[in-house]
Amino acid sequence: MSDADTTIKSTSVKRGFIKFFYSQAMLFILIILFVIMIFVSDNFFTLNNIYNLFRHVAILGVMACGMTLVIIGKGIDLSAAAILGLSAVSFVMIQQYGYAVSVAVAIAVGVVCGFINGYFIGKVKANFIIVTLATGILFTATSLIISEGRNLTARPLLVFSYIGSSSVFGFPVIIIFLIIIMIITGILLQKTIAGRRLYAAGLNDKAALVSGINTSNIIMGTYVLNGLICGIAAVVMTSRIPRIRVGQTAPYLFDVITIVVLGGTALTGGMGGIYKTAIGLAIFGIVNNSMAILSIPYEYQQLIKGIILILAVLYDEFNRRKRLLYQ
Amino acid sequence: MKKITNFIIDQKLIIIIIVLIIALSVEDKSFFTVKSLASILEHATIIGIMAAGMTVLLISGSFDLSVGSVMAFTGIITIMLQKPLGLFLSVLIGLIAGTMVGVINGLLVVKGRINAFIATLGTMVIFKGFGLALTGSSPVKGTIAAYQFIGQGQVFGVDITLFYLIAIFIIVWYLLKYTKFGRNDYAIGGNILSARLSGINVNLYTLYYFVFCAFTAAVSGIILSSRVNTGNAVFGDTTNLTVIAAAVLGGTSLFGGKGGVIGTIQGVIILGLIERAMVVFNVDTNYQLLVRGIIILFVVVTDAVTSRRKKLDIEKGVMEKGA
Amino acid sequence: MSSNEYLLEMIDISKYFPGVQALDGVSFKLEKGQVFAIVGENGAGKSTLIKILSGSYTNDHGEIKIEGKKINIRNPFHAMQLGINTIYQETSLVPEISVAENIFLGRQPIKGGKLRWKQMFDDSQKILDDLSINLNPRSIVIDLSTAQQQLIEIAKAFSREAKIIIMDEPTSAIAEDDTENLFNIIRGIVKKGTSVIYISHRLKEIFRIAEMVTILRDGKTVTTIKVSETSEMDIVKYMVGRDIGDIFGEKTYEVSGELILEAKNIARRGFFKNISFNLKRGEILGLSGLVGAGRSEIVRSIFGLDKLDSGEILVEGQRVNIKNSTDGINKGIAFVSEDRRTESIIQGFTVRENVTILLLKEVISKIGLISTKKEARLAKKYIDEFSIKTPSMEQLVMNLSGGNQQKVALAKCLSTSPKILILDEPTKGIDVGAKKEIHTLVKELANSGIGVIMVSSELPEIIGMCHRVLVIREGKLIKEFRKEELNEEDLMQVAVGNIQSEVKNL
Amino acid sequence: MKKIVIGLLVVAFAFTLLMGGVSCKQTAAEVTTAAEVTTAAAAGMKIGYSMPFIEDSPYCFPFSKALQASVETRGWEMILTDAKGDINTQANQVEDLVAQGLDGLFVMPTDAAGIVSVLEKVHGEYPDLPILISNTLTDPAEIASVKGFAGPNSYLEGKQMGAEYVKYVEKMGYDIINYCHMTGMAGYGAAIDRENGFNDALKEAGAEAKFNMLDLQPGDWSPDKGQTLTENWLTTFGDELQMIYAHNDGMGIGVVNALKAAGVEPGKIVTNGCDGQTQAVQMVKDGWMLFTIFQSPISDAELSMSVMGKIFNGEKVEYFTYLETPTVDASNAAEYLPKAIEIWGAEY
Repeated sequence: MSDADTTIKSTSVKRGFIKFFYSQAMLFILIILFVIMIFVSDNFFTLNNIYNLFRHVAILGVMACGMTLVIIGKGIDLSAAAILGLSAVSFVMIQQYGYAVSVAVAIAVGVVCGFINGYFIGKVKANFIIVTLATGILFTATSLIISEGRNLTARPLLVFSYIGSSSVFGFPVIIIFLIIIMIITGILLQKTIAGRRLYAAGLNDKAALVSGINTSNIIMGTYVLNGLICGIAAVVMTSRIPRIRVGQTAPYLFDVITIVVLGGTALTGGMGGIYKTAIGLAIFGIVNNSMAILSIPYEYQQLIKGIILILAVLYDEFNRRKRLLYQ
Repeated sequence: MKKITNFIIDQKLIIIIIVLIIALSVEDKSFFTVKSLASILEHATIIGIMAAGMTVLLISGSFDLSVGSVMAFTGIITIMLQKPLGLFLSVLIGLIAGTMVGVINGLLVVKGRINAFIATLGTMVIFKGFGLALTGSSPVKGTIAAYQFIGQGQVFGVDITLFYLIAIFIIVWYLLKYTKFGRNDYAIGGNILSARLSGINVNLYTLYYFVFCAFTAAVSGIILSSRVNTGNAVFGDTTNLTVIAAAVLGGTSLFGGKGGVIGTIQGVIILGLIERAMVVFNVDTNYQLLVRGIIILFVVVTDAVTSRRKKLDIEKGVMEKGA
Repeated sequence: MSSNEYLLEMIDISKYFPGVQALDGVSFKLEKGQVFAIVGENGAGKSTLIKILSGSYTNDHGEIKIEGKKINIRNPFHAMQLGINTIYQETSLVPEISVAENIFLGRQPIKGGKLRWKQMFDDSQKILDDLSINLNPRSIVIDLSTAQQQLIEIAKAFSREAKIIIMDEPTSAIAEDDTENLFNIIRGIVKKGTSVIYISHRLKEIFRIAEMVTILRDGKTVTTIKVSETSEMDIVKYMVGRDIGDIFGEKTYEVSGELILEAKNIARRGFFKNISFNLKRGEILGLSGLVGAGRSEIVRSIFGLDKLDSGEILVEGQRVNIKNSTDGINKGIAFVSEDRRTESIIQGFTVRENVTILLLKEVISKIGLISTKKEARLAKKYIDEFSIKTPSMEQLVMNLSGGNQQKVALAKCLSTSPKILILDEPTKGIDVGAKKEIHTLVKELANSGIGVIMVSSELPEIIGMCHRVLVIREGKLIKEFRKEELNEEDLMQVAVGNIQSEVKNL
Repeated sequence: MKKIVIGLLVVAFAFTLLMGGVSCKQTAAEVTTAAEVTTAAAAGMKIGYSMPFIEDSPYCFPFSKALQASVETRGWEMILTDAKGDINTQANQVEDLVAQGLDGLFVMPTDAAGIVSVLEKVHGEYPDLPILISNTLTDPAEIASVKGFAGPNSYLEGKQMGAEYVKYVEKMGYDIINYCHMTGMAGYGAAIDRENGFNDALKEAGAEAKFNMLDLQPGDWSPDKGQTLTENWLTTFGDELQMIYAHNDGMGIGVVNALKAAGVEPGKIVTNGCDGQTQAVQMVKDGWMLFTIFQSPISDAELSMSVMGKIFNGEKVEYFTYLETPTVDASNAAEYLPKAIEIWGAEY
């Protein structure tokens, strides 16, 4: 175990600092992007545009919180967008029974979907990719069936249209909402027993089991929570964009995953957190927004997005290796 | 009783296939003709060929989301180059272009050490964008009539594509069973460490598998673009997951080390039969999704159950041997 | 004598890692057809030495000669080409493919682009017969036991015309009689001129198999001697640099505490049936038998990791229903798994996170969140209590030495102040010093009134530690030994039973 | 083991119930209507309709329902397939459809150019089967292998909209107007047509010079994308921006939502829709939109079926039968509103 002794002796304040430096790779990318944009475009660093920037990714951000939980639990939820869609559809379809009811139902639907995923992945231990792929199809189908494929419009809802599109002291409520969700999930992960156990389960489910952690419940929990969050996101979404069409939410899925991964939450589980996801979200938002205000043609936007994703991840991987040297 | 359930679960693919075939031939008198049976496979060609490539990649423990984009991209390149370069060269370059994506994927994964999911997610987006940029997001039309034979030609009264499918599956089957390419595939997917120690150049072979997967996607791209005599960047937007589903339906593990094309072809046939059933039974389009979802879910869940039982049996086996 | 009579010469090998001199001028010479043992505490430099020999590390200083030629080993594969094969503790076989293919992995007989399956099976059959290993080359590896898999590794190494086979703790995962079988095979290949470098903590084995032994301490060679000219006690003395006396300390006394655990006819289909026993306060109860006999399964089921099919368990006279490990812990049972690397501790967690994982409830602040301060305080307490050697409580456990990792595992389990402690192979792969510490610790715990169940494949350990020993065979409780009737011979006989021969030629 | 199977069954069952419930309702409806129908021309015909997608387009769903209705009134039987936007799937489905022994086949191309060779193949195998292109033109527009086309002409719609804007510019007396161009889903036929049509209209009116395009981005037919794009454009171009040309109502409505949110008063930045959905017509009425094109999925479906009916009765049909698509502007919005509600429902 001589190499172990090595590291024991070799850790020091300086190394700690370098470690910090490398561990913050994504933060630096974010700052660099931000500064560049300030110089490139005068329209970028305006309050209004910054609000836009976040308003546009708010829904994705909320979903990303849920996805982060799932990914830390060594899973992935390919049905998230479908859950969002299903919740939104059910939300609109029963709005005549009053807002409270429809909100409750939308969230309940999300939870149920999450539970179905969680049951098959956590309890039955079926492969998460295929399960969520299949349930994603099922949820989409269900929303088709209950909406009979109709296009739906949400009536303006008092509270929630407020979240969606208005602001307090010029500060968009939807962003406040996003921040709140992030803080809650962040605390859940860092400061609660459940959170600690989730990390344990994500890192090594066997050991977690021996430590008296009911991993299958924990894993199941992440999917249920993700469903819940998708339900909430659905309510917020309908309040921002009142017209719901099945399939409209499908493109969100890969964006959400991209955000989480951009932040540096590893798909291998047990690492990362909301803080990283927040950074990922900011980077994602800036890239989208910049390309829009620079009026880059759509085709090239795709190209650039993809390239940035890959470069970012490469950079992060590079730093992870460096970081390990200083572990 | 338990025996029966076991049998059903182990042979589920065959059973599903038989059930579907019976149901179909009852409903559709013309179903049990060579032509209609062949058409099941003909229609499975494009997904099937990619699924074969995906199987190889999955066995090595990797993953490729970019196959759909590669397919579309290859088609665009080939069609665009027809006028200047003529049939042969355009197809050749098309194939090379598509296969290059595999090289990029492979390098990102083995050299860049990026998770395959992310790497191929990135290339997926990039090459769709590339395709859109090349075509100005409007379809490009084929100019050489002969080209269409590749995807539409008929031989012995069945589509020529059928033979591509069969050929590819035989080739992949052979590769997997009888060549270093295939055996190392299982070794790398099964235990990467011992693969290294046995002098297998893991990175190189992993690269090969990405390239091979992209190559099959490129072939599908040629067939598709020839079949519809058009190249368009939006083709294959939804293909990748279908392809992976087909391979996994066939029992190839997403974690590598086990699987094969025999299973994959069954998976492909099942998807094909479902497609057909949708039409024959005139299933309301809203429910078509549902059926697909349920079948995939059923297969993956039963797989989980069986694999866990197998593990138990092994433990028991060990115990008896140990004592 | 002229150097080229030696197969391998390690001359003044040094390896420096930032902050530590891992190897400092280690030298030894290995002759052809010799079993050469290397012993030393964890951290003495054994693993570094092996890693250098097998090409994972390169030495900063000193030279390596093979058959007199000076060479430097570039990477593991190069080492293999030079004829140095290493068999690691965790088997490095490909699970889903056949025995034959594993033997020929990377060099399958391919002619005309076609793999000759038949030829490969025949050849491997020859190799296996040659080494009198009784295995079907067609069988799939995951269906085989650990012991059998190890034999495959030897066959694999041998078939590569290995000049040197390095075995790192080969017996740590297999039972006594498999060990005997393994030794026969080693003797076989040595006769055929292959040399074996044998690393083990089980000194007894070294006397059974090895010709020469080199003892390392703190990265230096203490001495290299003929095994025939030394004794176990001496070697231990060399290793720890002090005379630690009988490693099991003073003889234990009979206990007469009240019953704390009773198992009545517990059974788990396919693993064990009708097991009944009881455990007194302050008693150390041994579970002996062959690996795979069902010992681990029994304790795992008691702790709640596996499901019991029938039978009942009483803790302090109360019938308890333990469905999962959480219940087990709540009922006052603590469990240390035999698989330290993947089960006892969470590698990716820091020391702090590991030792507090079971006690988080106690570090919850008023608002129901984990209080960093409280947690740190608690972690500190346990790190001191168990004298865990770590630079900081924020160190990742994976960077600690095996002994310290085991201490972390114990600290974690005992943090719940359990009534019953279950230890599965507690000293597997741990050096003599740490072993001693752990044994003493266990004794203290017993004296303090905890009932201990100890599963161990090391007969001396079982005999030295336990008040009573239950021998399990084929999932059945065969015999209970009282302290005074304990001796290795009988234990082995009962454990193996009348089916010994059959087991031999697995 | 058992538990899992049960779990699975429960889920499957739940969904099956759902679909069962709905589908029964439908079949019931079909039965009754089928009973009513007696004397429709060429009753009992079996037709296939291959749609490119259904739930991915706000237009296609009501259209598909309209098709059902109009088929039932004729006492025909229809097999409807959904290609999920994938040309390969559509090609397969078309071949599967014709294998069912059809009297007539409708195809709504997923890919205007891609479908052509597929149709040629099918026509080669079933020369007597009348094939009708519906709703979306092929590329080239006229092909030998099909009997004709029935439906709206998205290219002409594009021109129509272009002309409307030219009129507007003249009315306002601008010598130059700065606009943004919001296209449909990149790469899809209707989007390309409405773009080309619009530009050609400007050319023909010799007004290109007057129209200064600031940016062109796809809004993917969807209100949320439309809203997002507009919000970005507002920050980027500020007061420069005078008009946003949108390819359909969905995006147009998104534009208006963004304008409302940004507190722009109606008419300051003009935009448009295309389809004539209730909300859009309402917005035209309220002065938020300059105009929308009224394209009724019901008359669209009816048109396709009537043409096919003619073919069944052996009547001669023109290759192109276009659905006329009147412009809805402030002048006539009020009278179109009830129609829109009738088609799309009050909320959409």
